[in-house]
Amino acid sequence: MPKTKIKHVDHVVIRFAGDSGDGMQLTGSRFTDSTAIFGNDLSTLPDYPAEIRAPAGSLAGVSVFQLHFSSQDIHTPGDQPDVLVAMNPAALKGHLADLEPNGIIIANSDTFNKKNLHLAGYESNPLEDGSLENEYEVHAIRMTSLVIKACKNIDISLKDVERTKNMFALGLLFWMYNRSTDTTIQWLQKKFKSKPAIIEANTRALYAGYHYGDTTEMFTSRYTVEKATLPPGKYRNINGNYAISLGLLAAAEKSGLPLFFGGYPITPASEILHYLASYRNFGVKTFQAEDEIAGISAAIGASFIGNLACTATSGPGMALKTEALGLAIMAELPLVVVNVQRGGPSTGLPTKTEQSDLFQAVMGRNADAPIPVIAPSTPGDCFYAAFEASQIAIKYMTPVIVLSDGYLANGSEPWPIPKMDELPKIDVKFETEYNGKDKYLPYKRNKQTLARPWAIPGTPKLEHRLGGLEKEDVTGDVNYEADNHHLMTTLRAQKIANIANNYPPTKVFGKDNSDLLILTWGSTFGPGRVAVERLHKDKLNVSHVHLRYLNPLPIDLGGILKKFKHILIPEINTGQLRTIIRAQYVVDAKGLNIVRGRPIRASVIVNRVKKILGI
Amino acid sequence: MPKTKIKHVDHVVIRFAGDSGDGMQLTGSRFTDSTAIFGNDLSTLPDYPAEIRAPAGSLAGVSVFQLHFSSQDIHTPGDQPDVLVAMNPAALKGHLADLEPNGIIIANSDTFNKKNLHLAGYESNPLEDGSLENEYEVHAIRMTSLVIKACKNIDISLKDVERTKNMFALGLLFWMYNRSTDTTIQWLQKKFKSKPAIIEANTRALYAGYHYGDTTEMFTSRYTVEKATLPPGKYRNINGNYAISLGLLAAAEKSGLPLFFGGYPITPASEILHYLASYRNFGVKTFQAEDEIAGISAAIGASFIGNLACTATSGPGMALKTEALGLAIMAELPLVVVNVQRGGPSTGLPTKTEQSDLFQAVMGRNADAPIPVIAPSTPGDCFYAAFEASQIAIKYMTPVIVLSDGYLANGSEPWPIPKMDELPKIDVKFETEYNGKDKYLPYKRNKQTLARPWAIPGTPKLEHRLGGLEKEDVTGDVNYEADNHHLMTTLRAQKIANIANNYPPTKVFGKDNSDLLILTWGSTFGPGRVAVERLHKDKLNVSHVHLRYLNPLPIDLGGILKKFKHILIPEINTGQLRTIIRAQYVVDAKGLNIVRGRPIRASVIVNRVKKILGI
Amino acid sequence: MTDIKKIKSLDLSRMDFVTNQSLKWCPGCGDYSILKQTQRILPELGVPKEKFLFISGIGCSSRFPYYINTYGFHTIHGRATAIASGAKLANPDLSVWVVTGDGDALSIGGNHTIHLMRRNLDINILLFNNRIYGLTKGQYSPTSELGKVTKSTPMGSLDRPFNPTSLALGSQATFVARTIDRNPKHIQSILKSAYEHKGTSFVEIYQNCNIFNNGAFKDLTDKKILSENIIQLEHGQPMIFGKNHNLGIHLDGYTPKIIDLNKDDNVSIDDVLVHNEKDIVIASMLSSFTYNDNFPTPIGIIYSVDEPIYEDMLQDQINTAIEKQGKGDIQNLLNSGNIWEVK
Amino acid sequence: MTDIKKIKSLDLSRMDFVTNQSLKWCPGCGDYSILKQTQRILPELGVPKEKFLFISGIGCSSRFPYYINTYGFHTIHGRATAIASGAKLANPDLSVWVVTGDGDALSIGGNHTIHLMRRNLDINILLFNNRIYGLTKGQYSPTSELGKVTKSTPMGSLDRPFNPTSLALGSQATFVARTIDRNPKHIQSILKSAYEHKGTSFVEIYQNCNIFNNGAFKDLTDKKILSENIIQLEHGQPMIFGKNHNLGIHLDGYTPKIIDLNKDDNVSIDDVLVHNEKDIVIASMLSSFTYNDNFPTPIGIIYSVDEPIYEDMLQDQINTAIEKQGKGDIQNLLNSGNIWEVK
Ligand SMILES: Cc1ncc(C[n+]2csc(CCOP(=O)(O)OP(=O)(O)O)c2C)c(N)n1
Ligand SMILES: Cc1ncc(C[n+]2csc(CCOP(=O)(O)OP(=O)(O)O)c2C)c(N)n1
Ligand code: SF4
Ligand code: SF4
Ligand SMILES: [Mg+2]
Ligand SMILES: [Mg+2]
Repeated sequence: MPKTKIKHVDHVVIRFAGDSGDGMQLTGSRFTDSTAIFGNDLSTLPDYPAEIRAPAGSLAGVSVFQLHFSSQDIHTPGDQPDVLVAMNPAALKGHLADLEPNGIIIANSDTFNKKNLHLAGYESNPLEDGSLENEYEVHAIRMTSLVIKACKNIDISLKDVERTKNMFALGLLFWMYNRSTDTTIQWLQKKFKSKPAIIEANTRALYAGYHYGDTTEMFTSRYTVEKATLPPGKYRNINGNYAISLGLLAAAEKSGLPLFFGGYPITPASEILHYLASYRNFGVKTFQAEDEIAGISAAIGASFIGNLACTATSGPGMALKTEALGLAIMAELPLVVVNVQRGGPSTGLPTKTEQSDLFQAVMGRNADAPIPVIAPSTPGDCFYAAFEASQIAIKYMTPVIVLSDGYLANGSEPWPIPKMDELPKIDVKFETEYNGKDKYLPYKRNKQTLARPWAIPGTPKLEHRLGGLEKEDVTGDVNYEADNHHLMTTLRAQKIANIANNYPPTKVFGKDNSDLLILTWGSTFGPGRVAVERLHKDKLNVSHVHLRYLNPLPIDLGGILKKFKHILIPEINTGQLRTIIRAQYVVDAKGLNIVRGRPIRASVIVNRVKKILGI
Repeated sequence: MPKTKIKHVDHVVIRFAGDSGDGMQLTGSRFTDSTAIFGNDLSTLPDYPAEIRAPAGSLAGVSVFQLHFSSQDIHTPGDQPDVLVAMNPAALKGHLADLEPNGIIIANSDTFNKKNLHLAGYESNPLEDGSLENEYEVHAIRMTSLVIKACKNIDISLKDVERTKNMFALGLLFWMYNRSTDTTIQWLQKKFKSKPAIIEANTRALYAGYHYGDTTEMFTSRYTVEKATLPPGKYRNINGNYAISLGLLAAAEKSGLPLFFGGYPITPASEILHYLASYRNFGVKTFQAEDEIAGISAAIGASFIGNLACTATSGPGMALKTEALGLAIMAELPLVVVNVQRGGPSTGLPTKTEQSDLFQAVMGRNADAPIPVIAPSTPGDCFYAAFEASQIAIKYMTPVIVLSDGYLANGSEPWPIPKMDELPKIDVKFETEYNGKDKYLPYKRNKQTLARPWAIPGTPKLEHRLGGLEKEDVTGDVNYEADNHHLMTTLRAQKIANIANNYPPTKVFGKDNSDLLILTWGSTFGPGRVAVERLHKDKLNVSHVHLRYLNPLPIDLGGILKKFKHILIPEINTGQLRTIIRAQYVVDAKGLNIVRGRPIRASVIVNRVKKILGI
Repeated sequence: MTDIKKIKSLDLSRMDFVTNQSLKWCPGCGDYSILKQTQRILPELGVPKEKFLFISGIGCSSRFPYYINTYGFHTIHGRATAIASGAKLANPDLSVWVVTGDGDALSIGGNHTIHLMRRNLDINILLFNNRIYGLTKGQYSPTSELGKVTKSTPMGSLDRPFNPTSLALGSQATFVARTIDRNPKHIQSILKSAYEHKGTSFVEIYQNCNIFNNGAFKDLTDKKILSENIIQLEHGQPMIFGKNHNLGIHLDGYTPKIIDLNKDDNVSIDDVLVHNEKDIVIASMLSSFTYNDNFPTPIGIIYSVDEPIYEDMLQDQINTAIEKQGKGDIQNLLNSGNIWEVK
Repeated sequence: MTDIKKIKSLDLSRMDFVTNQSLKWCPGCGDYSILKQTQRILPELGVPKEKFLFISGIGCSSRFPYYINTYGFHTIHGRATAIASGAKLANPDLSVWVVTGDGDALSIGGNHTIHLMRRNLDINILLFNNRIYGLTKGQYSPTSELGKVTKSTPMGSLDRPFNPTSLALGSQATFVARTIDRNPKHIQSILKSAYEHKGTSFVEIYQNCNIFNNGAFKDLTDKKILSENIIQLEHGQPMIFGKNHNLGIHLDGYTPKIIDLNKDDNVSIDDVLVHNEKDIVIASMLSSFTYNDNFPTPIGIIYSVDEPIYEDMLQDQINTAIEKQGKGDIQNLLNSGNIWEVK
């Protein structure tokens, strides 16, 4: 046995980077699974090109998976990687700058040939020209050659053999971080059930990587990251899009309503359609429409009929749904609308994350057209956001927007599996009798919630007509009168405002009054929380409030904000929550606005806070 | 001659109300024309049902035209009418409540029959049951019978004869207000050129009305309203939709660009399409598209090609254009987008006015997608708003939104005819040569404005590609890099922010610092100004600022707002400008939000101000 | 699946389908007649009143649901077919009818219309074609004739019109028919056939807008000339028209010709083409007569074939999935995948 | 109007149309071949390079403009045809090409596509039909076969597909053709014909997506069997196909049949239907072969007729208006109407 030291570390950030065809997403997911099952807390961030298969070797074609795992409770996929796995020169070129000083580089040196170096824009080979030497720990490994050697005599094509090089890298990392190869072997056996030769090749490559670590003397250290002390219970690893799908399914179950999904594929929301489409045995009806307008329209039709209706899209699709959302507001029909935000404007950066559709969600419609808006904070929280959106939609007879984003959608974290019998029941009462003297009054409201009743087609005696023209209070007849319109405008606004009455109290992390409050929403929860934790370590008097409810805002928020000298709002946009907060509370909140298609780094927040506090 | 007194009054508000088929819009327009030519200042407000021909005699079928004329400078169509012309019971029923105490009612008593009374919801005939007597000056006149008598022996159908009763009413009012019948006679002769019998009938009816006033002893008073002292020059009466069309034509002339309009009919914006379509001899190309999306898309196509491209719509159509607006932002192409706001949400109150699309205009898009927004203040100002929008669009290579509304679109006022040679030239410089070393760089910006260059297809050597994916700074190539995206997002925002550098200083009406500032935008200019004028008469220390530029806001506005104790923002919405102002300046502006499908009344503003000031 | 079609007499009458809303169409509008015929046939279909659902977009015609006492939804411009699709999928047991105009269905809503037809949900589309935009006061529509002078086209429109029945055939529609507002009996029979047809039924109804496009169909409604201008199709019957039932459609090779049984030599009823509503070539040819002055305008069922129904197949998938995988259990699903336990 | 079609040789070559952007389609994608053929024929059209304008929507296929060194615009999903319409109207002198996919043109963009065809602007639509959504990673498209198993339809799709050429015919298209990525010569000839046609040219190009729908057209591209499965249309020529040019389309009444000239008795070349690209009935019939296993898939020009061109008529209106009313003078217009003067 070589004399490798075992180092104990709290947390590690690994970034896998390679060509689109190199299987980096898969490698990352496998490492994630083993790490999750091992018992670390973790957080992941996949990042891939907009092209299906960008040209091999090009910078644009690099696909990335970042994984942060820890013995502590963590909240982000990490700012800067400790380890960069670079499967080709482009991967190294594009990601070296992010690596921690003295970080580890593991590169497949077989790919560092003239053509690839040129494509990546290298004049000379960085693995050989000494440019990396003093700053990083570099391991140049001929992975391709090694897997070819390992897979000798297996009856598959050379191409298929070469493909297993990602398993080599994975095996090596398993060795480095003391992880078991078992779940990966199981996974390979299931995935390639009908292709034993492929299983064999991948398994050999995996072991080859593992043993490479063990047997070469290249590595002076191995690392252990202890189990995290997560609350007890059953866990699985989950990404946001899947969590949303499950949240909707759970809401359907708890309300007793059939689930209807109408939508149109768009990155990064398409998987919600894919997931739900696979649950026909739950009675789920998915409808891939001709466009986003038809998707939401079909959902509105299904809502009228008494389904739990939903749609999911991203910014440009959301724009198209705007007019129909107005109809759902006027007809006062429940509807869950998921927007998985991506970089914009226009087609923008379709595979990158951003938080720039908040204005659109809260204010982006013609006329006074209020809609509740909820944003999940982590991939697993997407489940609860979707569930809660369904609750509100049904209780208040209103469309509800769930604002997820590309990071939440594709990122993942260990997720304590919810127990269905601990989730609240969602009460649905379809009208079956007249609610007026000898007639049905579709706009006679519930006194408390101001919700109108829901009588669904097929119910004898309650035949009635809905529509987009202004409704008469109580009767729902068409009405053009001035006072009625003012009243209905007010009622629609009041109904949505009422929702805040049911919020749980807003929690302040840190002191209730301090020098500075970091206010976050959506996926910036993680960086915000990490930043405050780090600042607390520095004994700074800083607190954190995370907003789940973007519209209406929590009733207690105004009181909370007043107690802080500074308010800093980090967002992946040019200042949208900041605008909303300033307007509502007339407080001089400041923004930290970094629009780079990625989560904001906790370190950037820390620095900004220190600057504000003059430290 | 009967012993009628001549009374001199400052201003009069007349409301013409009748069935949709009664020709009230026409009657109102004729009175307006004569009044304008006479030399009064005036302001009009038409209001008609959403149905083409609502059932005769019904409340829903009443069509209204209100006219305010004065010897003074006026700004609104008036709060409450002095005179109500009610051509049937429904017209009386629906509008009596608005009439000034002791106001004059002129009713066509022939229509007050059982059926019509019933349709209007009257139990007994108000003209006969004494219910009006003490409160109003009532003139019940058998107009229908009188025109039948007057038109004896003319060879037209009885129906056609009966139709002339509006001319009778018009004639009577001409008599009451000492107006000449000449322009109306001329108009009849032109309009019915090929139908001499119709001219004859209408003329006789008009005179019959005039002489009725003269000869019956019913009327104890006639009124004169002296000419207003308007600035010298040539005038015409103009409504907002026409003014916008002319403004666009003027901008095309001044820029030397061909005018292209792509749009889809929608109330109350359709007339802009109609007007522009009639100017083929100006080379105007209008394209009635299959929907609003195609309308703006075609305009974007034409903009790329170097036209002055525009589209016009109302709220629901604006919603549909949202995605394409994002493309225009990313491609940085000039485009004028007119939104003639109407009551909402959804189909709402399609023929009524509202100011509730401000959020949509300023913030209603996915992603960080800033667009300049301009709102005209009066019907005539629509010309200048459209012109200025074109200037900005071209200078900054950006879409620009013009926020008009139903009142501005259909309301009218005397308009000093602009002199083309006094309007500024709009500089357009299409690129024809490389702006980079040996190549064309479509995103190499003007240092001052940050506008990118405009090279149009057909120009040799400058072939290039635009698109909706994020652009690389300078080259315009597709670029997914993090820093580039942050930079481009910032540049797009900065470019729009720069526009404010060229605004004229914001004017304060009244003192620069006072107890209360009324801040208005769009068509609420009139009521706001009138309210302040009235408050000044009461010696109250109140000022008025009107905002023409809603995005970006004027640079000097923050300084101005600070000097007032209270800020009151009256809007026909639930508080949209208020939100924007509070967010921008962290001032506790209050709202006066009356959403009744009509202009806010000056008197309501006056009352609210007094309440705030504790008076 | 749905059993609505089997229920017999329910003691409903026309008056059961009249609402308390006052009708707001212009006096003389063709919409009145279509409303009335619809209210007449609904009681005869054996469907309980509460199972009818009328969905419309925006336009004069789209006010229809307010006037018919069933469940109804007056939605937004162009989207009625999409909203109806969701409603029908959510509850296939409803009898779903879309009422739409030439602008609503073919201009802004064109895409949803053609997609509904290819999907073949069991929905009946009634397209009120007045060849104009009524509600917005008279702009030309996608069915207006080329050169149409309207407010938005003072020098005449420049677009060649759609032929709605051809568009329907090109969109894989399974039922394509045409009728006219002024022919109450014909409307009734076509609406009933549309109802009977399983799958999307596309019915174009020529409708006079007497305010903005009066007389658009006068050649087809004027008693004196209509028999020369209309050919009423019957499946399996020779294509005969004319005042004296003397004119027939004859195929010369693949080229249609009109023959006069009374005048032309050597022609007999056997030379007249027999209508076959199952044949796409015949249907295409008949549809192409529409704007052709040399041929009569066909009314009746142009095309009708049976094809799989979207909502039936969806239900089949659900049934199969349940059969194969068992009825979904959400807790089991949550607990699946790679699970670990923290103790 | 436009004189671009008259200019002769301009000394352009394929390389003039290659951009410096690296191509980002998957290796093996059918898009490469179509790009190359397009770059080949453009220099031969006699149009100066700067007068070409390529407009696309969103999809793999829609990346096309980045790779062709003309003016180009990669727009938003489904709207290329609408944006192209505005561009062409604004400058009829440009040669405008739309590149689009089956999702872009027929799903979200269906309405703009059919409206462009009825309007007949002189624009060439190249629809890359791979019967799948490529860019969003493999959902079924409106041209996918019924029952297609994809990510969004794990139990199979439920929509009957559009037949793009039938939809085009139903939309009053004036030029409808089809070609295949694997047949370079044929693409070139069809693209040239599309260019020559005045009016909207609709060209469906079967394109293999080797990642998400590999082999969708293998029956039509596999050298061993393609001659039995494809019929290549030529105007005025009998419809012959088959390995030995032995099979022909014959009309039995109005019903198409396949006859074998080598085997069937009593049949000769005279019994074979002659293609007439001007006949809508023939075109409809040929188009209906598309998803029909009993008939070969037609490629070539299915339909081509001359109809008035939108932008020409628009220009005529402008000319006429100027002739009649004089060139518009804005100051005069401002001064018109009821004017009065305040002194
Ligand atoms: C999004 C949107 N765009 C435009 C309109 C305006 N609009 C209402 S109805 C209509 C056309 C109506 O024509 P058609 O469908 O033929 O119905 P008709 O009135 O002739 O029955 C239009 C353009 C609208 N309501 N919504
Ligand atoms: C408004 C909007 N909705 C959805 C998308 C996502 N999207 C991009 S391309 C595409 C479909 C592409 O299919 P197709 O047009 O057939 O092109 P292909 O990639 O197959 O060439 C979709 C759904 C989008 N970009 N914009
Ligand atoms: S405008 Fe025409 S279509 Fe509309 S209600 Fe009147 S007559 Fe009927
Ligand atoms: S996904 Fe398919 S269509 Fe797209 S580039 Fe790859 S092979 Fe071509
Ligand atoms: Mg119509
Ligand atoms: Mg495709």
